[in-house]
Amino acid sequence: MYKNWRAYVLPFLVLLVLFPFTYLLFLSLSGAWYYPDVLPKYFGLRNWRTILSSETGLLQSFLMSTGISLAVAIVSTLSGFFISKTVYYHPHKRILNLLAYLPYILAPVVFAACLSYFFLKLGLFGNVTGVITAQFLISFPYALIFFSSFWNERIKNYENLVSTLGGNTLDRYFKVLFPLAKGLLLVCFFQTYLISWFEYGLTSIIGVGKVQTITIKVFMFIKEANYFYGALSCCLLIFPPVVLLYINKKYVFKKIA
Amino acid sequence: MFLEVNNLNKKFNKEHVVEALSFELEKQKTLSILGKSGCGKTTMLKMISGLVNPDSGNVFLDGNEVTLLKPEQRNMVYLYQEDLLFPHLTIFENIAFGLRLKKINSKAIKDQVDQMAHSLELHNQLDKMPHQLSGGQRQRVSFGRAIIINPSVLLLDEPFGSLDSGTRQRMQSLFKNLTREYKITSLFITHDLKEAILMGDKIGFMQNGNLHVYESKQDFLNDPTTGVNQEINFWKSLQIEAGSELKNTINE
Amino acid sequence: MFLEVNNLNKKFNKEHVVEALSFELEKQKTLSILGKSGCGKTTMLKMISGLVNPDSGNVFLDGNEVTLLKPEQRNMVYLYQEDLLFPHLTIFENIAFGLRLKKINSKAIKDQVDQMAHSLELHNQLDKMPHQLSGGQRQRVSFGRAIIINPSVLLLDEPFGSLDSGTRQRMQSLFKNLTREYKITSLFITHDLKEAILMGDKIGFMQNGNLHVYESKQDFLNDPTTGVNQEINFWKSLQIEAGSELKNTINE
Amino acid sequence: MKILERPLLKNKTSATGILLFIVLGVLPFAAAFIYALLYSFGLVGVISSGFTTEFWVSVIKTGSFFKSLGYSAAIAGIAVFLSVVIALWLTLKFKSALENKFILMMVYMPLAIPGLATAFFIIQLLAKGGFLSRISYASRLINESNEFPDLVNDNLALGIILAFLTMIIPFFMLLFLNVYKNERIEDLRILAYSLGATSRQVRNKVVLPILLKKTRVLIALYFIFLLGSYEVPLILGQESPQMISVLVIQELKQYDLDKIPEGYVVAVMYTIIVAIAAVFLFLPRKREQYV
Amino acid sequence: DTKRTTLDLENTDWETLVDSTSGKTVNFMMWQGSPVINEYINNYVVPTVKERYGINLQISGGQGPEIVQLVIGEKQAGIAQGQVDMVWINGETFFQLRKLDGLWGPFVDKLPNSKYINFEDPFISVDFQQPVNYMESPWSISQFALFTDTLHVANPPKNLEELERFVKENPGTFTISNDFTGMTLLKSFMAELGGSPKSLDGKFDQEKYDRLSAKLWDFINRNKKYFWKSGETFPKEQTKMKQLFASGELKIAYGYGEGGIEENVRSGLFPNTVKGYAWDNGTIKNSNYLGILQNAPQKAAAMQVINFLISPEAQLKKASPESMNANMVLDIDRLPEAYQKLYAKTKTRKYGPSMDDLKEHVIQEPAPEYMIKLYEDFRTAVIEK
Ligand SMILES: Nc1ncnc2c1ncn2[C@@H]1O[C@H](COP(=O)(O)OP(=O)(O)OP(=O)(O)O)[C@@H](O)[C@H]1O
Ligand SMILES: Nc1ncnc2c1ncn2[C@@H]1O[C@H](COP(=O)(O)OP(=O)(O)OP(=O)(O)O)[C@@H](O)[C@H]1O
Ligand SMILES: NCCCCNCCCN
Ligand SMILES: [Mg+2]
Ligand SMILES: [Mg+2]
Repeated sequence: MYKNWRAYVLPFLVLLVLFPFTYLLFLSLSGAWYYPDVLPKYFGLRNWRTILSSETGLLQSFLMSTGISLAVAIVSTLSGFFISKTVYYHPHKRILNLLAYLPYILAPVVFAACLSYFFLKLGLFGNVTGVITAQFLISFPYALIFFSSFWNERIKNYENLVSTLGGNTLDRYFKVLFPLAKGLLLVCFFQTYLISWFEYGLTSIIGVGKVQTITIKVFMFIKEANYFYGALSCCLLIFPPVVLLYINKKYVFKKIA
Repeated sequence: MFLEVNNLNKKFNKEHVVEALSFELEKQKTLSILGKSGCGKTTMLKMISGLVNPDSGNVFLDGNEVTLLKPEQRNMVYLYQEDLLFPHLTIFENIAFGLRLKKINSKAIKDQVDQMAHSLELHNQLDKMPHQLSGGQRQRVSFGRAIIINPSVLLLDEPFGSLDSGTRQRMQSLFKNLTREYKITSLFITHDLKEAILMGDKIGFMQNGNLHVYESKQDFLNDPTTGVNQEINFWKSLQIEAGSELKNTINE
Repeated sequence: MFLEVNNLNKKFNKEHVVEALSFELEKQKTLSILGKSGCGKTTMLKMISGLVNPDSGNVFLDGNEVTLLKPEQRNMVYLYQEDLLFPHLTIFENIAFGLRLKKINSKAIKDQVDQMAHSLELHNQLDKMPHQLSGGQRQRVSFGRAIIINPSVLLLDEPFGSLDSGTRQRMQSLFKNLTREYKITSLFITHDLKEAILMGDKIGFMQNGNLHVYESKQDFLNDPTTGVNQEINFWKSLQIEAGSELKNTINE
Repeated sequence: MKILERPLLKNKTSATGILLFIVLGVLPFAAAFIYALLYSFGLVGVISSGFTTEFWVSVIKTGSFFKSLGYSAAIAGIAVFLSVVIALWLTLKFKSALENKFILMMVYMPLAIPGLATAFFIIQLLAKGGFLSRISYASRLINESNEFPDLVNDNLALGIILAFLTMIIPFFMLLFLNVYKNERIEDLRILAYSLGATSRQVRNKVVLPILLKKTRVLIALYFIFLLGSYEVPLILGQESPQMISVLVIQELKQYDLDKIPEGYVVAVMYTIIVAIAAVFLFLPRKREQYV
Repeated sequence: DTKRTTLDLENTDWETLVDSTSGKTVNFMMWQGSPVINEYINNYVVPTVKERYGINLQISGGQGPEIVQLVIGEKQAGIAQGQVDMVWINGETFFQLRKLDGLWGPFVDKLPNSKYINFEDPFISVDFQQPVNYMESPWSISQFALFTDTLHVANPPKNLEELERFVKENPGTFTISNDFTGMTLLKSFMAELGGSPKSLDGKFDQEKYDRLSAKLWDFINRNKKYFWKSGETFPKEQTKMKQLFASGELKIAYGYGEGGIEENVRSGLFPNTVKGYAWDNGTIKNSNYLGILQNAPQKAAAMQVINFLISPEAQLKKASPESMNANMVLDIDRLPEAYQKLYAKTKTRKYGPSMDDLKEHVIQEPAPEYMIKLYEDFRTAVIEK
């Protein structure tokens, strides 16, 4: 009985996870779906054709977004990892930890509104560098805190062990710390990648709508009335990370379970 | 003197764990160290190897002060009391770790590790991951990983605590041979009197954060506080209890 | 018989670690177990306590089969070979852990833990967190935490391996007293011959996945393979070597 | 830890690390905060006319800020609480299943859906004209769309909470899985069993405390993150009370330019209150050094 | 570089002005939420200005509030060379940008194609009761309208009385979006309560506002329990309202661009039984405009682009119901004959009303203060009540 119950829950949960993806894809292929019809009157590629022809430069946007997100994810994951080490081994880590939370207190959109003055002054407005910097500013604290739980006595012992066996700093990182933190590094990389990939409010302010990431390009449609286009936009946003995940699945999952 | 320790001090919060600790050790000698649990032995070794920073005092190696050097610059290996194996590496890679750091070629590493594994009686276990080993096996891996790199100073924190007496004896002679062959100077913490006597060229006894090194083994044997006499008495009484039958066995 | 083990078997991959292992133990007795490192002692204890499933065989406790019961249903406590302390609890709470489970009132718990801490010589360490203790201290916490709940069966895996001989002796007598007082039946794995002899009502020797329990201590002492004779010889030779001076000390 | 190992060396790396931390993590925030503060008192801004407290007075008088803060805190609190509970339950119940790559992939997948898309999807699914309503209609559970229950833009913020749950449960599951492994919880669990703990006690005294203590920082982080979230309540929320970011942005983007500083007043007040709360939440007491 | 880009419009003729615009990049900030608009811009305007004038037209996404934020930010930071050259705005933003002194001009009279525009027309030359004064160039003109699905609602309400009856009979199917669009509807309601389409004309009149708004809030509060979600909340944006209409929750909705339903029916969002209709007392008609920002780095090139956008060719293309479906802002009678013929041949709308259909029911955009007050009071007198 107990076993049976569990046997049903898991497939149900899997379906629950897959449902939104399927539904959004389905919706993006639909048209003329009026209440109370359970199925649409039109099903086909019309919406996709319309958007792909009106949105020229989608491919460039896609490549640029990928570049921006990779840069943000790599830089913030690595700097978060290294800097969190000094922060969480520091004698005053209680205060530092508190400070690390501050950037979260302002929501990214509000943060951007308050920061735009400085970005303008620094010439970081309306260009890719500025967008990467701004996105880094919100993903870096995330990464920093993300790794706080990693640093502890045992990790310190492992590190010391490498030193006493004659390993230098590089050895400590590459032979022990990175392998031990691999699972966390990957999750953090993925999360910061997504923070960047999905970032809209901040990017639109700092990028002035000129840095047309894929998110900037398609977010408008999600907010518009036409939910078929909205669903299509969701697909454009969601599926690249899913594919990324799928491609890396072997690599990502080996260390996490 | 090859290793000189001068007036080391360490407090944890208000607890004075190591206090005005000084001693010297000649090159290629082994100093066995005994002492009550919690008396500061591990802390002392960690300070000498650079893993814990002393509040005051100095450490000299071969005439050079090393007190503030990084652990990896001291050419000393500290062997942790708990078997701290790298959980992400196989037994082979754990033992090979220090050699890999030196960028020795793979073939040579394989040979050395295989040979070491034989001596450690671990040749069947090389492909396992650390959590698949028994306690004593893990301890031997840990020992092998440290000694395979022939450090000039080896600091051992109860390296054979989890071994049965047979294996322990074989490990002891392995240690003896290797230190002789590679001219290793070592500090050897143990709780086993016999081991202390067998391994050490000198014997030290740690108490209240302080280390007393006996002039000679004889001095140590003569000191009534060390527990040697109880030990001798125990085995003697056993011999008497066991009677003639046992005596015969022993004298065979 | 209180504890009966019948024909236990366990393989890891292709390695037959425990093979056709059977033995019996009377209530309130302690069985000391010796054996080479990696011979399967820990695996055996884990099977008896339910932490590892045997491939085949049975375990009976007080006449009832417990082979398939979950660990928590067996009323046996297994004391890990490595000191596994709860990292989120202070030393006090680590020792108190089992008592808290029983919903004993706080005052009573405090008294018991304080008393135990005294016996363990840890009364100054109660507020520390596990990583702040020395190896031997951690081991004692682990021991105290197990024995404070007076389990009907206690399975100890080298409980005193990291203790100096003095502390070890005091812990041994603490163990003796408590098992007597609370009528505890126990299996006691050790690598120390002396400890095996002192602690065990019976002595077992494990080899090739199999446990041989000697009929009497005498049988054990008479067995040339156990290493007892070497031990006696060592201390005897020491006595001879040390000469008359030492002899006097010993006979004092 | 009071112990500073190898001070000379540590101080150099440590100093660089801390400096970077201040420059990247603290300075931008401080700059943004001071800017907002000056703005709220009319000291900067294109239409500023010198120091005034009128915006502060006006915001405090209308009181919508406090309502909004309470409302946001309640929603974020409920969402985080439920997510932690559900994620813990799923992680512990399906621990062995989660070692399966496919199942693990299923945990990762929801992370690939941004908040806005989640909100969009939930509207499509749960609105009175949504998919479920259509199914209910087809199966004659309801006779017109209006009979379908109020699940989005509703009084109880059900839609918002649901969106939050789907967004953060998977994340928490991954987090718990990692900590479970890193902290040797499996061994400790067995140990507790052998000390006589029941399953329930093992869960409540060992597994949960360790998992939660190790992750409480991140849990608190997600609380703050939800507290300040924007897109989801923008789409799934109601007009009054609104979640705090929605309120701030509404004020900042409002038509009446003379009132824009009120948005900064709200932002500043919010920041101060949450910062004070954070001090109490995150400044761990000395004794709890196991973090 | 802090050099302010200025153009001496007075003393330069058009040819000299646009002589050096080739190779320049013009940044155009506009709302990008509609595929037909994007199609028109990306696949027609951008390539055409590139081909004809050598101008790189870069589109960046953003509408009113974003533009205002940008101007505020750049002003504060003293940025002389701004990020954006030209913007697409309506009265609301025009009002804000004028207040910020963010628009550059007057320039419209310099554009050769401005000769086709009838600046006598108050719906073109007056924006929010403010004279445009050539500070922004009209781009399209449109009127507000309501729409419904005629399949379900045969006789939609056309005045407040009928609306009251309608919501009681169809509870939950009508709402007011808490944005520019909703407030515009409220202005129409207020004009009706004032007795005529012209009742809100002229400068802002506080007394009039107080009197009419009291009536308005009374009407809404009296009936809001029959609104969507029992009037406990209102959609934040008009797009949200349209979604609700599309999914069948609402039976009546409304918007600029004569309701803006043509594209929605064509794309399959609305059924083809949806029709736009006029409100008895009239709805607001206004134009939307293209402006050049004060600190635009490429003012001359921006003028060139705007001149193209108001060319008969571009306007005609934009007017097609299959394209942007936006009314020409040009005066047909002033067009060259060829274009007049072409115009006569353009397809008519199938679903939305034409502006002609609505011309009996026209209200001019009232003074901006009405909007400010309505926003604030709708929140305090209705939403938070
Ligand atoms: N999980 C496992 N997977 C594979 N092999 C294992 C595993 N656990 C134990 N072994 C192997 O089983 C054998 C017996 O292990 P066990 O831990 O029982 O030894 P032991 O007698 O307790 O040794 P020691 O005295 O060193 O603790 C060893 O060779 C060990 O490598
Ligand atoms: N990080 C720490 N914080 C506080 N106290 C500590 C810390 N590390 C060690 N101690 C204390 O210092 C004392 C000495 O510890 P140390 O580990 O050096 O002992 P030891 O001689 O190695 O003991 P054992 O033989 O049991 O391993 C102990 O009382 C221990 O509790
Ligand atoms: N302020 C940044 C907070 C980041 C939180 N990440 C959530 C990701 C959910 N998919
Ligand atoms: Mg120690
Ligand atoms: Mg063992």
